[in-house]
Amino acid sequence: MEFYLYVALFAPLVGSLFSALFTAKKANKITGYVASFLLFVSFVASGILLYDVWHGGSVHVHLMTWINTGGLYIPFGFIVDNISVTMMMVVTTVSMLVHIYSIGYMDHDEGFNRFFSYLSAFVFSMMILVMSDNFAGLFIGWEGVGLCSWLLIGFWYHKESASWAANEAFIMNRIADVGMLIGIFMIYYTTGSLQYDKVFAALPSASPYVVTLIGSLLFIGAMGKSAQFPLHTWLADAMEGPTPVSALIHAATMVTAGVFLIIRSHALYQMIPNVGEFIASLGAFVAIFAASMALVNRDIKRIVAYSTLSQLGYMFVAAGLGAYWIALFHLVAHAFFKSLLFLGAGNVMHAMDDELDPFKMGGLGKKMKWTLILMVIASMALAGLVPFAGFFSKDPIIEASFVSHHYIIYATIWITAGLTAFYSFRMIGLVFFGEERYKIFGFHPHEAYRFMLLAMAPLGILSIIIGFFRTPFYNFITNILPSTIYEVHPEALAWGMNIATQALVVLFIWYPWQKYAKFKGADKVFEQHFIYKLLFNQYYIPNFYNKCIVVPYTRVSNFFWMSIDLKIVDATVDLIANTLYKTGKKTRYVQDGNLSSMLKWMVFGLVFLLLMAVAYGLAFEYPSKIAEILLNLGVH
Amino acid sequence: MSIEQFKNRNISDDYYLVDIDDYPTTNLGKFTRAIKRTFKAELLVGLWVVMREMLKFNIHTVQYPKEKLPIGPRYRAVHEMKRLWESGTERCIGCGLCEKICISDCIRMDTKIDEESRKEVSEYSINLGRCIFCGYCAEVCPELAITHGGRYENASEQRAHFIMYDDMLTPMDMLKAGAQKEFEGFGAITPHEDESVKKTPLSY
Amino acid sequence: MFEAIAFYIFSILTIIMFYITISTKQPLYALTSLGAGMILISGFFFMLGADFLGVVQIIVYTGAIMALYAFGMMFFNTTKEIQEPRHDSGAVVTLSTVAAILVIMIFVGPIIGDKMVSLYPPLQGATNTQSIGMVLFTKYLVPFELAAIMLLVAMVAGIVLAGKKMDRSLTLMTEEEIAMEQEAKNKVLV
Amino acid sequence: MGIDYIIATIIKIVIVMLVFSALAGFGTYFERKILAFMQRRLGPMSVGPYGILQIMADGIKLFTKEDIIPTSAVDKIFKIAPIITASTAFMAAATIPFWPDFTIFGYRVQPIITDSSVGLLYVIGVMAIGLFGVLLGGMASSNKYSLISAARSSAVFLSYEVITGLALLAPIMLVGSLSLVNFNAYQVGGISNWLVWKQPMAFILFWIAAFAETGRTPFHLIANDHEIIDGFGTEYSGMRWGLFFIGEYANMFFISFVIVLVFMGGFGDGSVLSALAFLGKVAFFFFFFLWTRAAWPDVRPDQLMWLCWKVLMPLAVINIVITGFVVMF
Amino acid sequence: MSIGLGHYLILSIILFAIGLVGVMRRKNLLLLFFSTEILLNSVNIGFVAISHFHHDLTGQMFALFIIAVAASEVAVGLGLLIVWYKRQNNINLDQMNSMKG
Repeated sequence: MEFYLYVALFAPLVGSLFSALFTAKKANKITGYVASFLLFVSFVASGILLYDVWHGGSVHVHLMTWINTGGLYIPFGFIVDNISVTMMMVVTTVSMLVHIYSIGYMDHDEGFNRFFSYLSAFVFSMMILVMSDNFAGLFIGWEGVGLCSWLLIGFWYHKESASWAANEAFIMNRIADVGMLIGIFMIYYTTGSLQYDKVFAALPSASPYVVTLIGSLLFIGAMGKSAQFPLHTWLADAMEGPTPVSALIHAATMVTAGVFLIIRSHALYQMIPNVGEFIASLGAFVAIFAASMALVNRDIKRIVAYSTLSQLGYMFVAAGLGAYWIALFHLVAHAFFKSLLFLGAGNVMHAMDDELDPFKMGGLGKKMKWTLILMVIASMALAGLVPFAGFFSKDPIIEASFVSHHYIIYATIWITAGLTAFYSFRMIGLVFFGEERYKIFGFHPHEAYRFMLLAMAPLGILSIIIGFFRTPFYNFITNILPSTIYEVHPEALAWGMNIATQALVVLFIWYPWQKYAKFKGADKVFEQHFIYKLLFNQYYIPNFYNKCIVVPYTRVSNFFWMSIDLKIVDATVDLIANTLYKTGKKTRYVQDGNLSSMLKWMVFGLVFLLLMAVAYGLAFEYPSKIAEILLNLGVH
Repeated sequence: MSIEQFKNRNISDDYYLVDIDDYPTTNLGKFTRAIKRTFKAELLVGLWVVMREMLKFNIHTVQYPKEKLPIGPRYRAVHEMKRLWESGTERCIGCGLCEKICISDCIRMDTKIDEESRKEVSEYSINLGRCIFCGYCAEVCPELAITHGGRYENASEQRAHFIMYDDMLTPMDMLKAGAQKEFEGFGAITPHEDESVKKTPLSY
Repeated sequence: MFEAIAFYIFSILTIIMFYITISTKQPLYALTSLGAGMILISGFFFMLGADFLGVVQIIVYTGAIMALYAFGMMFFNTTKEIQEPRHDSGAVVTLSTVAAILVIMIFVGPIIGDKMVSLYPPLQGATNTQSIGMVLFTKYLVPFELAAIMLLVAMVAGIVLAGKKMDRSLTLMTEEEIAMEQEAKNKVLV
Repeated sequence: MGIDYIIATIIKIVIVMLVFSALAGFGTYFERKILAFMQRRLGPMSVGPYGILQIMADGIKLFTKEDIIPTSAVDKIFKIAPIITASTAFMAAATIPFWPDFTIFGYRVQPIITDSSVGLLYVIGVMAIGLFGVLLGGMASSNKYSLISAARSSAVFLSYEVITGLALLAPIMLVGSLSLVNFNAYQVGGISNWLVWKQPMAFILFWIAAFAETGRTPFHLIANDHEIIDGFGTEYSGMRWGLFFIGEYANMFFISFVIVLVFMGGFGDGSVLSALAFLGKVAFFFFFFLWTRAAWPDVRPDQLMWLCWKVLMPLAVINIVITGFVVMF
Repeated sequence: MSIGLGHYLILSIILFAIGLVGVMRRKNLLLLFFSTEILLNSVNIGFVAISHFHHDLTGQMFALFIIAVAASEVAVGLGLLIVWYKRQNNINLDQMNSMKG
């Protein structure tokens, strides 16, 4: 099994390095094929590992020692257990399909080879993140995916907005990573190890305050990576990257790393239910907050991005309430239908020459039948309609919040479920139905390549059927995770709640259908409304950040630069340099630049050194005699 | 007669064109050429040709001092100074045209008036070390006094020997024996030339 | 007896040759006398039973190194006598002699003190070449490989240094000269 | 190391010097004759029967000719250079066995001056020093043609020394010794034991390199008459020029001996017949030097370098690698 | 009269001193290189003599590596010398003072 582990881990790295060889060359389809094939290899290996773990196996390997100093011992260790194999399957499946899709999507791009190099490198980092058996390895993967995310968001670096967005994402993540790093340091300080098993075995004996602090710090890291409030702004801006990147990184895999971290450290968070409640509250807030922003947005990718934020909020609700397996299940299901949604959006963008405003589209359904079908499937899964994945994964979260008596959270996320349906079908309606507004703007939409659709098809199928695997998944995953079942009693109430939710969802599907599928023109009155403006400007949070953080920080930096750095630090350094310089000026006549005289000096030095060598040799040989002579000379 | 024949005058049945390949430009072309040449063993062909000639021993050397090749009648080598048939006096009248025309400046002559108050050549020399045997002197000579002979073995131990007038002058005994060679044709010596020369008054 | 004769003849000749090398004004004399000295030194090696080293001395020093020097000298005006200001000083000679004696002292020290252990004695019944091969390819394999790499690097360096464009230096050229050169290059490209 | 050994060695040295000096003279005669026959000529015929005394005539001429030294030449080096060429050529003969061991007047005579353990390497090394004669002669002449010739010679000799060494490495690996006597012993026992069958590539490479090392016709660019007059010999006259000539011909003879000893079985088991066959083989290789001069054109210096570094050296290295594998397994 | 280690070492001293004098007195770079070759050779004699008289091959090994070092030195040094000559048209040591303080 070790072999399959290494194959699953290193196949993407090989693909990345192979593509990296051709980055300076012209776009070459072969890099895409090779990278995709290696991802397929990784996928197969993960599948074999899944089969093994399903039958009760578990792989824990120790590749080599990384750091071994004093009491610190960090190996490159990898573990494949129920959690990580689930993540591996998600990562390899989605990334394989996205790779295949990208061959078509990035077809005409100059940086084709570079793209695949980055993408495969990302998958490698993600695999390290999920497979590591210690916090240090997790942090490597964490930073690795951050780096790849930066590279990929700024993939079209000549666009200023793209490089700005990349930097924003990077810096936001670094802010959170500081928290996470301090958390890791504290773990080491408290327990003396970074291995998961040892840490979780040692933590119960630690002081509860420290554990709370560690949990909070780690959650700060998770907040950054999963773009929770207030560090959420980067995710919407990250949509500057190519769409497959958004599908893979900013919907399916990387942003769920925060959730993964919470689930991975569930033993820690079980000890601190207060922090869990905070996480759940924040998750619920982010869910409705992001969903509300998605309601009015005029950019299909941003709509999907906000929806991702909202769904991540759901996951945090589940994780915070202790329903880790539900969080993980929603993570899996969400990965499939959200990446499908993004890829569909990618098809639309392709068809519309990178136009993103849904108000300029309309009626695309006639031209893009298959995209329409897949998008509708994904949207239904997202909205949580009955047979689709979302129903089986999202409704348990709502139920769990009800059962654990957090009624405010319950109400919030119940309403959010309705909003989810609203914005999804608002987008579907605007893009695929109604008048063919794109003709005014002179676009000529066309369906995407057949194999791009074929790459999306498995995601569509998974979005439909994954929900039915909830029970086996429950049996599988609760080997490790706490096996709490959240069921509403009595049964009639449960049925009633389900029907109410479904009714809400159907209502909020019907309303935008009515309003936007026959969309004629913008509703001026509606758009002048205060709430619309508030939502459209993302609650003015970017502006707020700009005014309250960026500007004062710049001022403080300026002050430090002008007064402290220049006047104190530099002056000191200059003083030292000037002293040396003046000394050198006086003594430099020794070095007259004449090689011949230098050679003489060299020989002189050689003679001196040889004399010293002989003298020391004699001194070591006859120490007593020397001492005697010195004694006679009166030296003691 | 068409113009084509003149244009194609290089090509006759005796000529054949060598099939020369273009010089290869690509590395592969150079490589294949090298391989072809190696396996066609072109080097060995050359070796075989010379070896064959050695074994045939078909020697064409003429061992010159011992054997000599016959010389064509129109061969023009070292100058000869002719005499008149009847009296045996030198034909040269000292007109100086040969000295004038000589392009390599190798003829030098000096004249004086003799006791018969006739012009007489007192000194005449041709520096054969300089002479390029262009033949202008013979062509310009009005008396056919200087001509080119067939003697080509002109080696000597000293350069002074290359200007000896007496060697070129037809010896009297040869003249007596009638061995002085005359060239026939336009402007050739007529009978009784001797008399007409003697009768010609030279002092004006 | 013969060995003593050979030794003295060879030593005197070697010293004379090397003295000519360091004192002559004519580079060609220096080259020739140095080459002759090298060959004479190979004679010492033969006398000391280091046959292989003797041949290597001939092939490498005389065959390759001196030939390279000669090749390099063709770039310079060889037959011209070189002018060197001579401020002759006893200090130079004293310093050299002291240095030489010290170096040899450090060599000889362990020998006199009988502290030298024979690590790799020559193999019994093997020729010098065989013994050297045995030691070279077992105990000294890594230094041998390193020497090989060093030679390769030196060769590449030599080729690059003596290459075509190494005599122009962008740091010594003025901005205008660089610009002019750039322009000329562009013209060629167009 | 008795006095008799010293005397025997001195006698051997004298004999080798005399024989090969004479042979160098005869070499010129043979060359003229053979070239003449190949070109349907007769060659020297006048001096003596069939021109055999031409050697004497040439010798007398060279010895009596005025020894001119140009004023701008570096005179000492100019005078030494031909001596270097001639003497190194004869020095190279020190480790070559010219004949199997035989007994004369009750003495067992080894017709080799010294059987060194580094014999082959010594021959190659000392022949390489022969370059210095050409080099110094060319540089000291203060003549541009001579200088070009010196530059060419150092380039060619340095390059082809590499080929010679690499080509001989494979046979040395098989034999396991550098002594030419051991080479001969390795090949005793008939034609099938000759190294040329085991090392055909090394044989061809060494043969080609031998042409370059002696500066003979396909690679005659060191003194290419139609380009650079007589190269290093342009300013020389008289016996100094003659010494260059003797050196060249002695080198040809010795390298023919080496080829035969290394690749073509040498003198085999030491019987008189095989010893005569040995001389016959040597004669053939010497003849081949003359033969190519009649048949082949000269190559350009750049072609020569191309051949050396891009064709022969890779082949030699491949040959060594293959031989190494064969010896190892 | 037999020749011992002392003889060879004295020879080595003399040659080393000659080489050092050359290094210090020579102004022509090419001849400076020659002097360094003398230094290397004198040390080689010492190594081989010690190796011979003490029955240890290490000395010969060192001599061998010194020869290798000398060969590399020539390749690089001569390359530099040629570049310098091309640029400055002389190889005089006294004119190489662009690095003076």
